[in-house]
Amino acid sequence: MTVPSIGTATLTMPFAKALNEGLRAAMTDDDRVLLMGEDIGRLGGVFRVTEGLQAEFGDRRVLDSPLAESGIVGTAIGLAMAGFRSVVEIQFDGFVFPAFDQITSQLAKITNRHEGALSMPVVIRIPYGGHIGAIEHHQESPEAYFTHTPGLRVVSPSTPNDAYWMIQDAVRSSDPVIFLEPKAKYWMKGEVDTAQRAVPLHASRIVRRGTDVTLVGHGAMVSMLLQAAALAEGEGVSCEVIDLRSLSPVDYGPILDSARRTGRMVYAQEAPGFTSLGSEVAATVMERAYFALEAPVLRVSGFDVPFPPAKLEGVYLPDVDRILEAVDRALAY
Amino acid sequence: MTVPSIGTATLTMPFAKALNEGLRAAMTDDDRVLLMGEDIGRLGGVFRVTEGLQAEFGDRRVLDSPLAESGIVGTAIGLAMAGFRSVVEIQFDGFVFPAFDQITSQLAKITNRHEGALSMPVVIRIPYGGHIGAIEHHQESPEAYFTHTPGLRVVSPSTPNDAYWMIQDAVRSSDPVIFLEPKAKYWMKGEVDTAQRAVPLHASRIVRRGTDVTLVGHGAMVSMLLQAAALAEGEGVSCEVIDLRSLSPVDYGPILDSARRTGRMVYAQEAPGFTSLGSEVAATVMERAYFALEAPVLRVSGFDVPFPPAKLEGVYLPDVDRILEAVDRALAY
Amino acid sequence: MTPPDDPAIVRVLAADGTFAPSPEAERYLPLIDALAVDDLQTFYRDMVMVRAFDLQATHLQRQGQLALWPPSFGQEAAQVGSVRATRPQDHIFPSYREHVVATTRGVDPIDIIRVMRGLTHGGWDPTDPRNGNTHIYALVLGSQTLHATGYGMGLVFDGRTGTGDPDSDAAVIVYYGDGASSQGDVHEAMVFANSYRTPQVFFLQNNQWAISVPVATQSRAPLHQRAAGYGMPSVLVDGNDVLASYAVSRVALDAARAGGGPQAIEALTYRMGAHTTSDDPTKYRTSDEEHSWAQRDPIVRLKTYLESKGAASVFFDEVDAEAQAYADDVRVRTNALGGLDASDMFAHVYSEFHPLMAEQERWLADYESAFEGGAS
Amino acid sequence: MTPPDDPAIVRVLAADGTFAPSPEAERYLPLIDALAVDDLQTFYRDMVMVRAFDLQATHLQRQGQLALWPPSFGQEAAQVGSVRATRPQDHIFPSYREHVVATTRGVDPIDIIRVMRGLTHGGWDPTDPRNGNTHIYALVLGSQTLHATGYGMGLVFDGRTGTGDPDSDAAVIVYYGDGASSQGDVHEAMVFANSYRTPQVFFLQNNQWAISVPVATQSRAPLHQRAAGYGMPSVLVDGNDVLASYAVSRVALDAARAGGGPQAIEALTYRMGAHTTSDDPTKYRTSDEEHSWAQRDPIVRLKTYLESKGAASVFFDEVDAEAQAYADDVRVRTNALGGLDASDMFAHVYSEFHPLMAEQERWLADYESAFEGGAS
Ligand SMILES: Cc1ncc(C[n+]2csc(CCOP(=O)(O)OP(=O)(O)O)c2C)c(N)n1
Ligand SMILES: Cc1ncc(C[n+]2csc(CCOP(=O)(O)OP(=O)(O)O)c2C)c(N)n1
Ligand SMILES: [Mg+2]
Ligand SMILES: [Mg+2]
Repeated sequence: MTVPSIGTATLTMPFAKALNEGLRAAMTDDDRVLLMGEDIGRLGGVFRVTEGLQAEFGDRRVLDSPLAESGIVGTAIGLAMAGFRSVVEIQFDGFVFPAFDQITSQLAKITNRHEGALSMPVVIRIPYGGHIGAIEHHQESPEAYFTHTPGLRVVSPSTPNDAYWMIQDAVRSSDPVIFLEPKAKYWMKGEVDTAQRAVPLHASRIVRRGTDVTLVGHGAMVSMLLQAAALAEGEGVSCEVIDLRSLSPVDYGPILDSARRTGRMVYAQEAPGFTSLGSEVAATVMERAYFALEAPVLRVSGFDVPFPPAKLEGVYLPDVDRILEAVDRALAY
Repeated sequence: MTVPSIGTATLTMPFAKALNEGLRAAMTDDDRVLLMGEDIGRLGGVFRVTEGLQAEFGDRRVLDSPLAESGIVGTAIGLAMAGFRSVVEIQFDGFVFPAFDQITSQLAKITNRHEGALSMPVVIRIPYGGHIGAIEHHQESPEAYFTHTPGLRVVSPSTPNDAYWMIQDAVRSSDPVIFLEPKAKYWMKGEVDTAQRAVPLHASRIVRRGTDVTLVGHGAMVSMLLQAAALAEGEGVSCEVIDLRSLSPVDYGPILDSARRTGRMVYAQEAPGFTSLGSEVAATVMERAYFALEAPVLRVSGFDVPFPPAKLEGVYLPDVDRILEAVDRALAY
Repeated sequence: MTPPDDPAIVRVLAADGTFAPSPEAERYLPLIDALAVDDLQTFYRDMVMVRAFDLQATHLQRQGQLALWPPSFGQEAAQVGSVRATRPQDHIFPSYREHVVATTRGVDPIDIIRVMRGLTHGGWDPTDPRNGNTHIYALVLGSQTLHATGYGMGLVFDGRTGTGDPDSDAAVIVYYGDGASSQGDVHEAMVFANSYRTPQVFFLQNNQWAISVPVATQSRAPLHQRAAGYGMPSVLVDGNDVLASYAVSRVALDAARAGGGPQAIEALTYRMGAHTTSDDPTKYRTSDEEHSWAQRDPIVRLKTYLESKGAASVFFDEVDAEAQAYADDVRVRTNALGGLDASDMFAHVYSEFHPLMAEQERWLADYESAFEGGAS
Repeated sequence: MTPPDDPAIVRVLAADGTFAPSPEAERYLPLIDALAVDDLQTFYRDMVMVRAFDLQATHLQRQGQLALWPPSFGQEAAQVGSVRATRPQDHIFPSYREHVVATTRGVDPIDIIRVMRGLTHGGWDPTDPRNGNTHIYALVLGSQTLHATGYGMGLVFDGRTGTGDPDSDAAVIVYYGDGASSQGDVHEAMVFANSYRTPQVFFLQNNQWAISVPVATQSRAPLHQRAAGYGMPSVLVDGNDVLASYAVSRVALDAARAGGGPQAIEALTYRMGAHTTSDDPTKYRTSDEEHSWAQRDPIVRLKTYLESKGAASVFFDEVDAEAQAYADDVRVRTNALGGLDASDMFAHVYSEFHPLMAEQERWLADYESAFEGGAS
């Protein structure tokens, strides 16, 4: 897609601020957009992603909801039926589960249940993942629960620029979008081009070109993969790095293309590995790029245990070394 | 494991009755075992699995719970803390989601959270799957949500004999067990050897020997795979069929062994394919049996859509033809 | 104490059809007085028509035409009274047994049949004006209460309620059962409704049973008492008295639409039939109980009252004939229902393009055509 | 009307420490009279000790020793009063701010520290008698209310309650907040508790805030009124009055253990500190409000009362010194805490053998030792 350049407006800002600006833009564009959640109004959210928005748009558009996740998602559905587009904040990943029925049996299926007569433009923002040394329930990576659920779209930005644009695209989508925000990245600064849209919401992005091994991941894993690639280069191994961006649907085209070129792939995620998105991507790539692969797709992930106490998260979470170990193994085939 | 034969007591009974007898045996063996759920007492459950048990054991051991799934699982957890072993019935697969937080964030994690000081012997029985022409929410195959959750064990019997023994083993387990009952099989009769335990709870079982392709599945899929194998035989293709039985952990030994022998595998399930247990088994088998495979592991599954209205379930659900189509594809590599 | 004898109950017609307002009914009498004979006859016709349809659907299920049928038998007065109290601009969120509610608002009964036949999960389009803002059935108990509350929040935010004009101010009514009342979602719906003061009526049909479980398992206290804990007015009504059901619903809906915040109604009624066609109530309840409730049949009650007011037998005959024709028509149309196209499965999972849908639909089409072509 | 001025409140000591029982407190006075000076001093000591510990923990967090600290500052009276009303055989289900409750029942404060330092998710073993049947903290709001109810069901089924002997009959007390009260699980816990008549006290600490959200968002009606809807007695108490908190809790616990079914208490109190060390309350509440509540400090109140009863200043000095030593000891022990072994991650996920645990633990050990060996 080539868009005539309309002049750039590139600003440097932290990831959380980019989300904030993206939400502000979405709310300005469309006055049917509402924000809902716990502590998102006066406080601006525990991560300050919605800071200032209640002051700007009023408490009818930025709602400090009662403390009940099923209630928040369930009323967001009713609001969608009344023509609103709600952006729900779940305070932390581990608190999405009380809303699970409303998400999987309702939100995800309502458009289908109505044979298309109703759309469900609800975005569920979930700060997710580890790396912040938090107590239990504050570091989960629940993407697999949602990617397994037909009717949901699931995305995760890894840079401020993507944060800024993807949240707007998610709000514009007529379908429910689970929007996973890597909380490890909230404070990371980066350039945001506010004039020109990045790639489409459901496109993956090659963030580094390489020829020997393809590394795939999303969210906070992307910078980890880039670090690993940089180190591998020092040892003469050329890694291609792909940021999934969209976890459901997965934009398989570029991934398969890359796998066919490099013949090797390592998939990295924070979530436990068993029955995970990594399983899906690995299985599909091995099936579809079967003849082109020189090695099985290797997966690096959280262990199949509950996320451990913070003092062990460094061991639990895949890091550069574990990624490189997998790269070595892939190369050894 | 060779156990000296202590005389057989083989009875023919339907699957639902075998579960009923298994529950009766478990309750007789251990008076800390309780049954909880909606309509399981006086009515004996909508599938009559608990028929007669309240009359026999009293309403303090077979509880007609208030109508609230989170409440049922949450109180079962409290009862486990008080030394009881609860067997919870969720009336239909689609109604397990209101209990999702209590299952994933509580039940699954409590033993770990207590560093082993408390065990959580709670069984959650879920009649699951299609083939009965039901209305919405009555035909889901939610296994992936549970197999992705560390701390849970997930099993599914496919025969009356397994139903009889596996429910008893699940009740005996000190860990939470999600017990998926293929409702299509409730009325299927089969032999139950009440004298001698079948294979262990977490073992898979080769139900048919073959040399060309390995077919893997669980629950109602197993008889479908056997039918497919029988038809394939007519065309000169020898299929090995494995009943997973345990979905988490997966007993990979025999599966990998079979894959290495046949070089080809088809995995069949009713659940949507994306990020599913089939993805996991396919990815792991392709990784571990990499050099032995002649073709990628192919997956046959429900489509990635909400389970359709009953009149389309015949198209949605994998059937013998779709399994055979995959077998043909696998052989064509 | 049998619940209908609760002194706090609003009842206008006694079980034997005599006009005998309970003390709590006094304040509603002006509304009853304002009803013309025509209105009463409409209530009667509604109930009889839908009972005939309901019976027909039960037969159709027995004949294998439907997967399942949940009868509304016995609950006609609670449903007709409340739905006739709504105004055209109101939104209706049923559970799954509200056949009377849905059809009275304009839903074609064949659309309910299509759900229970396994042809659709939804059945009708709530945005189509012909369906009178009736939302589709909710099968996950209690889930709809939150949708109704969210809808009510939308009405508040849009200023479509509470302006003081009952002809344009909208309200929402949500139906749920005694069993569903135990669900966390119902509580959360009440929390949100009271927090945002939605123009909403929580209409609980306490039909004494949740499948085989008696209401006493869900609550030892009368369920309408829950409302006070949220700061919400509530009323207990004899749900087998269509006049009382109408009056309390009218008052509650108009209070809600006028900005009075959410309101709760508990209608005491009885599921005279089985839970669904899969159920066998003899397993868990006595025929004594069933007989005692048969004495309170809502249709008989209104009929006796109408007779006492001088309604001619020709009216009843006409309604019976009309009901029979209505039910016959449903049977004919049910038998004529066609099947589904496999590609329907993929068409509406998402509103916007989704590659997996396109891919799987194509795969299935290719697979099926290869099949038809004989290749396997 | 400021909530503490609700006429229905049970209060024994006025905010200024004078003995001034509210009308609702009358029936509790015999229990207060029965308290010896020693008991009052124990209450006082409990509160001062834990406040010192709480402050210490806040400092430790600021020094980077803890990931997070949720202060109990201000809620000492509600917690001490209720927990001192329990009997040894009772089971305690805290939420996550009940430091006073936990330590008073015997939990070592370092175990709470270990949770907030990221060394454990649990902290202590509720089955170890030293912990006084105190269950571990619950971070998913409301989830613990169902566990408490289930435990209470177990007590009923085992006949460990309701025999008439208060020294052996057990009860359960579960703590939750005004924010948590909106959760569906809390409702379901009340439904089950009343259905099974568990010997259980629902102890709501209404500290006016759920992080930045005022209680008015959760409910326009006083929260204790919810109980009646389930058929459960409830009482509103001044949670900053340790005597009143003690008395209402004692009565409720003993009623529950005697077979009276579940009971509800709403204790009006105030979170005098931040929600947690990550929070900045100036963003959402006024210093006027904070000041007005500072006038109702529970420790000052009891101190004034004790002084009026003639307590010597040496007593207060001793308690202060003891508290300081207690807090110092926590600091010393915190600084001495060791790390974790990576294999701990796999040890308790399941109680029984699980192949994936064995495999992944082995993989990690091999990987780490290869690493140490220099290979990468
Ligand atoms: C969340 C959930 N759990 C269980 C069921 C299964 N189920 C369908 S109807 C029913 C009983 C409902 O009782 P009630 O709410 O009183 O409504 P009624 O059937 O009496 O109209 C049950 C348990 C369900 N539909 N949803
Ligand atoms: C289910 C759930 N949702 C959200 C949170 C995040 N959270 C932690 S404490 C809190 C506020 C709790 O308020 P309240 O129940 O009044 O207890 P308090 O903090 O005042 O003691 C929130 C929203 C959580 N822990 N659990
Ligand atoms: Mg009912
Ligand atoms: Mg609070």
